[in-house]
Amino acid sequence: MEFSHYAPLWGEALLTILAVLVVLLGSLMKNSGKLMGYLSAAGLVAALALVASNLTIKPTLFFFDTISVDALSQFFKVVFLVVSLLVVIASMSKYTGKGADEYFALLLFATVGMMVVSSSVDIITLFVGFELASLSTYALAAFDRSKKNLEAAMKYFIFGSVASAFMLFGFSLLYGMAGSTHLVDIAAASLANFGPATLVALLFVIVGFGFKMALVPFHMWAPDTYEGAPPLVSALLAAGSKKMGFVAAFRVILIALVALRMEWYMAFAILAAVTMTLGNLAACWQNNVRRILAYSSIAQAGYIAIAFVVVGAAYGAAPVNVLNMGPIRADQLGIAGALLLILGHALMKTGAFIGTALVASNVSKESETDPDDISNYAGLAKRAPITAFCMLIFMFALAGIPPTAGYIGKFVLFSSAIYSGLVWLAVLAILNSALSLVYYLRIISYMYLKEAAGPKIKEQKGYVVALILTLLAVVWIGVFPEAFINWAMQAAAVLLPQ
Amino acid sequence: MYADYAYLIVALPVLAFLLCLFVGWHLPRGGGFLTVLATFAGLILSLGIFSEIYPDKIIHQSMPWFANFNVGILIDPLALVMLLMVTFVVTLIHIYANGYMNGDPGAARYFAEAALFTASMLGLIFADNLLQLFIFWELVGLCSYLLIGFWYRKPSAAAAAKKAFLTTRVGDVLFLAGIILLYNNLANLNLALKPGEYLLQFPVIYANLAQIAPDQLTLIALGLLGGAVGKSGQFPLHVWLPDAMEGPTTVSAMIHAATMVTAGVYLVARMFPLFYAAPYGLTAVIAVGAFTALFAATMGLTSFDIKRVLAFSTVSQLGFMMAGLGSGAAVGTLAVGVAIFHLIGHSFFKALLFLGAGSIIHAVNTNDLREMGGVGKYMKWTMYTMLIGSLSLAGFPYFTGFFSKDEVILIAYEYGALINMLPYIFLVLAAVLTAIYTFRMWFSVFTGKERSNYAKHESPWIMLGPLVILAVFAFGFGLAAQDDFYKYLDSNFEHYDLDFVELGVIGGHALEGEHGAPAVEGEQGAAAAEAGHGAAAEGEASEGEAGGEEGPGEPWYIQILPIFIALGGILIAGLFYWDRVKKFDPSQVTGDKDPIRKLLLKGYYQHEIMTGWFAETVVYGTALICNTIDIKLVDGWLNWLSALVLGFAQHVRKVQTGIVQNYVTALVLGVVVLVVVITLAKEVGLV
Amino acid sequence: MISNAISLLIAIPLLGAVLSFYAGTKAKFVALIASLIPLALSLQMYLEFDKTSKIMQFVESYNWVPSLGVKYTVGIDGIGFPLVLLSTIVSVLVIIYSWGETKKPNQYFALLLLNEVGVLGVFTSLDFFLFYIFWEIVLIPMFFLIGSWGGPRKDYAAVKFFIYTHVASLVMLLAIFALYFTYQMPDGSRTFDMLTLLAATADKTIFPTSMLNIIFASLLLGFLVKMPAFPFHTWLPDAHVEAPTAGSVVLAALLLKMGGYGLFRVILPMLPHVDKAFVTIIAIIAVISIVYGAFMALAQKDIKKLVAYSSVSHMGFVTLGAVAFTWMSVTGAMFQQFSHGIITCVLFMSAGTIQHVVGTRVIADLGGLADRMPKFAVIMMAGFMASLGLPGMSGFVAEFMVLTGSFATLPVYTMIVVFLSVVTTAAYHLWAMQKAMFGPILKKYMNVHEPHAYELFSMAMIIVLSLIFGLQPGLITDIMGTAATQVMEPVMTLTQMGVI
Amino acid sequence: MIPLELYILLASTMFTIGLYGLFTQKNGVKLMMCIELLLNSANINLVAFSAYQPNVNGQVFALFSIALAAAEAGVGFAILIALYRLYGTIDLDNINAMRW
Repeated sequence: MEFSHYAPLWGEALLTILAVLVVLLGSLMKNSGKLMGYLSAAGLVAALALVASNLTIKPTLFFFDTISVDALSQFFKVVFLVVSLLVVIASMSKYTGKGADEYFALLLFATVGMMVVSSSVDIITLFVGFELASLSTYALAAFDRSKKNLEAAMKYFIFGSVASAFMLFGFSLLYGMAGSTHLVDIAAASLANFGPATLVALLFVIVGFGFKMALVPFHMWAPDTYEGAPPLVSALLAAGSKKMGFVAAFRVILIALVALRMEWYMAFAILAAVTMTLGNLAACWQNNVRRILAYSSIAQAGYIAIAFVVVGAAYGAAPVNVLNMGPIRADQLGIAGALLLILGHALMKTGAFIGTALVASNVSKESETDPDDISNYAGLAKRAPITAFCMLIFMFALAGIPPTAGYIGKFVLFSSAIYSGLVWLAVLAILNSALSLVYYLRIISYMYLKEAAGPKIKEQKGYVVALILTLLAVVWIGVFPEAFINWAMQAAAVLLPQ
Repeated sequence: MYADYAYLIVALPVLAFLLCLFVGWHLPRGGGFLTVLATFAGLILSLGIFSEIYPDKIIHQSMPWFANFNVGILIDPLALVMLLMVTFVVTLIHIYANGYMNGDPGAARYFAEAALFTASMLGLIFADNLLQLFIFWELVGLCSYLLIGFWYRKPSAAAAAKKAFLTTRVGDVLFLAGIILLYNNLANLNLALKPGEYLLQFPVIYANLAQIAPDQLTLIALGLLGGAVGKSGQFPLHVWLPDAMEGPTTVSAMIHAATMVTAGVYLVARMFPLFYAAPYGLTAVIAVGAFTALFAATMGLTSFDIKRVLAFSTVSQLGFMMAGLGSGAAVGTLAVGVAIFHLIGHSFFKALLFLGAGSIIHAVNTNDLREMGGVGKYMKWTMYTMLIGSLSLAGFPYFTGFFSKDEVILIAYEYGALINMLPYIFLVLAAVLTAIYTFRMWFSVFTGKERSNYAKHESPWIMLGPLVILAVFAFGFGLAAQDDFYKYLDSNFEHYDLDFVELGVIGGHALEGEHGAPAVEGEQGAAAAEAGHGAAAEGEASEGEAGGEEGPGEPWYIQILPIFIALGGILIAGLFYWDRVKKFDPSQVTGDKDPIRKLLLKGYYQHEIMTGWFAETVVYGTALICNTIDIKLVDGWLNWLSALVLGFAQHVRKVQTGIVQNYVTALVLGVVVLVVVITLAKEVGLV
Repeated sequence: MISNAISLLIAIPLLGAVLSFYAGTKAKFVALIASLIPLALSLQMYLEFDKTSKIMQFVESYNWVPSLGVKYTVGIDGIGFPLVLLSTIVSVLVIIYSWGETKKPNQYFALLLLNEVGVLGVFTSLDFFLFYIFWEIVLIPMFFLIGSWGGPRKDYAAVKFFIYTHVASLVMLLAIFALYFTYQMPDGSRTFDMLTLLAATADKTIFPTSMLNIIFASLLLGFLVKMPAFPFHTWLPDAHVEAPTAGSVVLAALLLKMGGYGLFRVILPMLPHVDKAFVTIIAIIAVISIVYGAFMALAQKDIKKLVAYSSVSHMGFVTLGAVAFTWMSVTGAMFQQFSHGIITCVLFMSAGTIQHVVGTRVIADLGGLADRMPKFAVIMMAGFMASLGLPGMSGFVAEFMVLTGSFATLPVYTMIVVFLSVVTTAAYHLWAMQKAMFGPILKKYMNVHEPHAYELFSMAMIIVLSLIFGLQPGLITDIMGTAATQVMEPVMTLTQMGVI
Repeated sequence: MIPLELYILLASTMFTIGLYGLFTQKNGVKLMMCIELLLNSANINLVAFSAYQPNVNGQVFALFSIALAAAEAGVGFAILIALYRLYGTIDLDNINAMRW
């Protein structure tokens, strides 16, 4: 009984054990890379199954009410697990030899960390999970030990630890104010006695999460790291740990700091606007595809951040009959939109980065130039048709061309923005997504309209499988969004007082 | 029973067109015989119809087309005589063409286009509604374009074709505007149309003219007149007609003398009630006509290209016809009869002259009068047939032209007597010049000694035959047909439900003229005058004062004046150009320095004005300006915007210095900024 | 009566696209079949189509995303059906015309078919969500057609085309949002159903004029850019000049029609309820497009650019006729859509043929080609004549109806058009003809030969069509006439029609 | 006992010093030290607060964060060492291959 009581957490448990196991086995047997890959893949699938088994579970608390398993956490866990799974599948054709065990172990640890964050309702657990994920990804970012890797890792590390220091300081203030580390208590306290310290706390917390979400100006590390880290790790960072930032922010800011609604409403209005604009602008001139993708994901973070503004604007507003789902609340809709976009963006970005990984892994051999340089993508359609096609779809999806996951997410999110009176933000966002076409089309026209820059590329199995899975997911969500919308709505409900 | 097959009159030439176009290449002489047969069948049919409906029936068939328009056949006296004339003349010309175009590689194309032209001209004539008329009108224009540009390898030909199309197009625009106006005016009346009736049908138009506001009527009339001016080469849209001589001579004969150019006149005649009802409608017509008659004649004097001389003469004669119609303001429907009579007579002798010219050019291989001379020695038949044509054109007594043209002058006098003398004076002068330039041409071609050595032979019979036949008509038609013709055409508008008195009141004709004679009275007067002229015709022998007493319309000297005009003109021409009696040399009378001569030689600088200034400077200049605007402004602001954004982006990305400490600084700065903004916002009470 | 005719209509080319993509060199046969079936289908539909009824026909409606009120609803009436017919016809002819394509033929034909899918979807979908999806999908194949088969500045042209039109459609999307969020069905739910929303715009209590004006303007922008109308036309010449012939043909014949379709389907029902100033504005835009387009064409050196601007001018008639809002003008405008769709094909095909037979499109460098390719010259001449509105061809009927109808409500504008555009139009057509085709044949072109039979064939077919519809416009104007009367009336929703 | 304000003051000072160091220092190791300062200032906060609170969550939290800080330092130094191997320096101003 006691054991089955923790059933909702078996997923994390499984992965933790698996991670440790992987390290041990790796140290015991040599060149077990393949096996490790399969092991972790299997583990992730199993965890996914476990999580999926109770997707829309009633919120249940564990470990002295520090861990809560609810629709929201499950949603994010699915996202994280899917991303990691895709990355692992792709990695199986890259990390086969020595050191693979560490790679997969770190990856699994990172995943566990994210999962913990996604379901922690206590700042301690949240911080621990956060750091677990961060630390393992610091290591991963440097994994190939190339110059670029290390520079990327270094920047990521310094910036990251500063950010987490800020976060920690913020947490300490929160604790001092509330005398408790439970989010609900903090919420109550902040409602009761609210002083300048809380504002500082809020901003410091925002810094901490903003660093993960890569919101301007806390984004500085992102372009360099995404460009420099091993491509598959970039995928994990952009698609996984970034989203971890969002879930943490949702929990802490929307639940614990609801008292400062007006403040973070202001803050995120600015952050969102600046982030999406600056991200898109900076992306226009990049020549490194991964850097382009990095900036694009910064811009996407800007879009997603609109959700906070929506909630701030429409918090607790009377439910109204927007959309076709009976009476619902704009703030709930906003979060749901954000979740959809998070899901979609996670998939699209993973796919895109896996694509770059494939290209880089082949190009780097013959050309000593930057393997991710856009010139290497010339004529990719001929050299690697499958990759090129998937990239094409991902690009259009990122640009929000229907019918893709990107379109649906933006649609719901912007709808909520318009509906809660933030028309200016919606318009800005739409103009931005028009601007974003500049660089997406640039990549596309390199892949499809330019002459081939080299011989045919051998598309390894792992990459291809991962790509195609992602592609199917992206299109599926775009064409049959119904179920996902409802799911997102349920997940969103968790964050809001019923 | 012929009436049921009326549509074949158009259908057969169309068939011929298709056959020539697709299989003509394999047929002897490009399948010219097909075209001839088709047209000839048309002639037979028209004769049959004539026998059926003469003197007092009309044919009207109609079927719905699209929206609220219809296609239909309306054969009333006006249409019928035109049908007969066109089928007859064009048949002859096609026969002639079989000889003339023999051996030309493009013969098939020629006959295809000729057949299409025939079809559209006939369709234009018996259209029962204005839209259909306009459609065939445009097709006629197309054929003219194709035929003028027949020798498309010649740049001049291609250019002339384009010029013709565009110039007439200007007229067509006005025509179209007129139609649109008319349609909308009729539509606003909310007429209760019986089934089978459509707004643009002529009977419907006639019947409802009286209900349309006069000023609208005038606008419509001017629009239609514009079309007529374009098609009939009236001033100022006549510029294309002389250039149109780039086409084969048969084309010139068929299109630019006998038939197509008369379409404008036909249009005005067809819409005569409207012009009559429209205040100043007929005034405009007669003004244009009279002026053009004189204006073109002056240019005919100086041209050295035989075909151009004839072309200018055509323009001038069309002016006569217009003036005749315009005189309707004074003489009512009689004007239609007179004008159409001149039209038909003219088509005979002008076709004759052109074909003659063609046969000369065929032999001599030049258009230039200065290189001819003495041709008569070798081309007897051509010479005499053309003599008949010239006499007729000059209005020598008892020739067709004498009756037709002078009748026009007489009713112009009627008009003058009632309203304004100016047109009459213009026409008289024009008539003198006509006689002069005609015989200038005739003398300098046939008499004297060769001024260059050219092939000396007569043309084949297939070409001479038509000449002879036409010559017969050019001589006899007037004498034979005149009186019945007037009666028949006078009856034309009796078939429709319209009342000229009422229209005259709208048109204000009742008020014009010193003795306030209403239009009807003008009509009687004209009839009387016409009778009087009949007297004058034989009064030729028994001096004209007899006519003077009989015709209350005009005094005897007016009636006999035309005779002296003709004789005098011929005499003057002889004095200058007939070597036997040659007394003066034109170059002595007016040296090349003479500005007037220069002006005439240059054709009043129309080319410079129309093409050089208007088309190339104004229109093309506007286009270029638009182009600049488009590039610099309409597209420019876009490029400017994108440049701006991307330029800004260039600066934005420089923020990323790559040095981690700066990143941290940025982070902290961000926090500071947020603090400041939020606190400020709270101060201002924004949140 | 075929069931799910429209879905088939859309699905078959889609399938064909996929197949021909994998068919390699056999692609053209696949494509031809995949485009012939829809043609046959649409002809069958033409026979079954009830020309007199004002209700939507062949309607299919399925729930798609209930939570957003999105339905898969397709159906056609007199507004959409002629364009469906046009699309199927043109697609077949284009595929025949590009029979000799050798560069990546499989992708080429696949993209052409995708285009067909897109436009068919736009012309048939009755749900704004669906409509917008198809509206966007169309951009993609065209982008690739321009981008990878295009001329020297293809990248610039492709990107410009994509972004320019995409921005416009985003503005349109915002307007659609506004409609969607403002209107609630009686049961409180939201819907994307076009007809319902349009019918609702008549209700002042739901859509106050001030708000409706903004929505209207945004929608209008979306459509005018697509048309394209002055001053939003500058993407068109670039796109056309760089696009491959087939691309230009599809672009001019089908894509531009999407804008016009929008006018009839969306703009006109709202027109009576918005600020009257809009009528003037649109009329002015229309007139400028017509006249300005004609003058621009006159100024062009490149024959293809000339044709492109002629499209701007001709599409102006659609705008004019639509905004004049009389029965005849609207019918004429619809017919102008159809007729221009047909005629412009032959113009662009001629330009393309000259391009790859002679090697240049610069009018000044051409001359006397008729001497070497008489057949082609005849067809091209016929096409140009049709385009300059020669009676007997479809163009004349359309423009005559537009002008005659428009005069009743917009006399001044109509007359400006008549006086400034008719002659100019004739002028640039004839000028181009004369320069390119007539005069003495230039030395360098002595060895020029007639184009391929399939090119001549597809052009000739178009001439024939233009003649058929010019001589017997009733074939299609009957349908349009019904649609026009219906446009004059308040919108009927599908339920009011009783079709669902 | 010492009033809470002083602890907070101390913590804030440490935090600020750390930040200042981050802005000014080039050397990687020094940066690490500054980061440690930041973290520890937060720890001081936590402990101080918890002393004024009925519960000891704060001290627990502090312990956790110290542990994590250690781990972090480990990772960080690993990275720096690797950097030094490749670049021959840990002067971070020169390590900006990726920028703009």
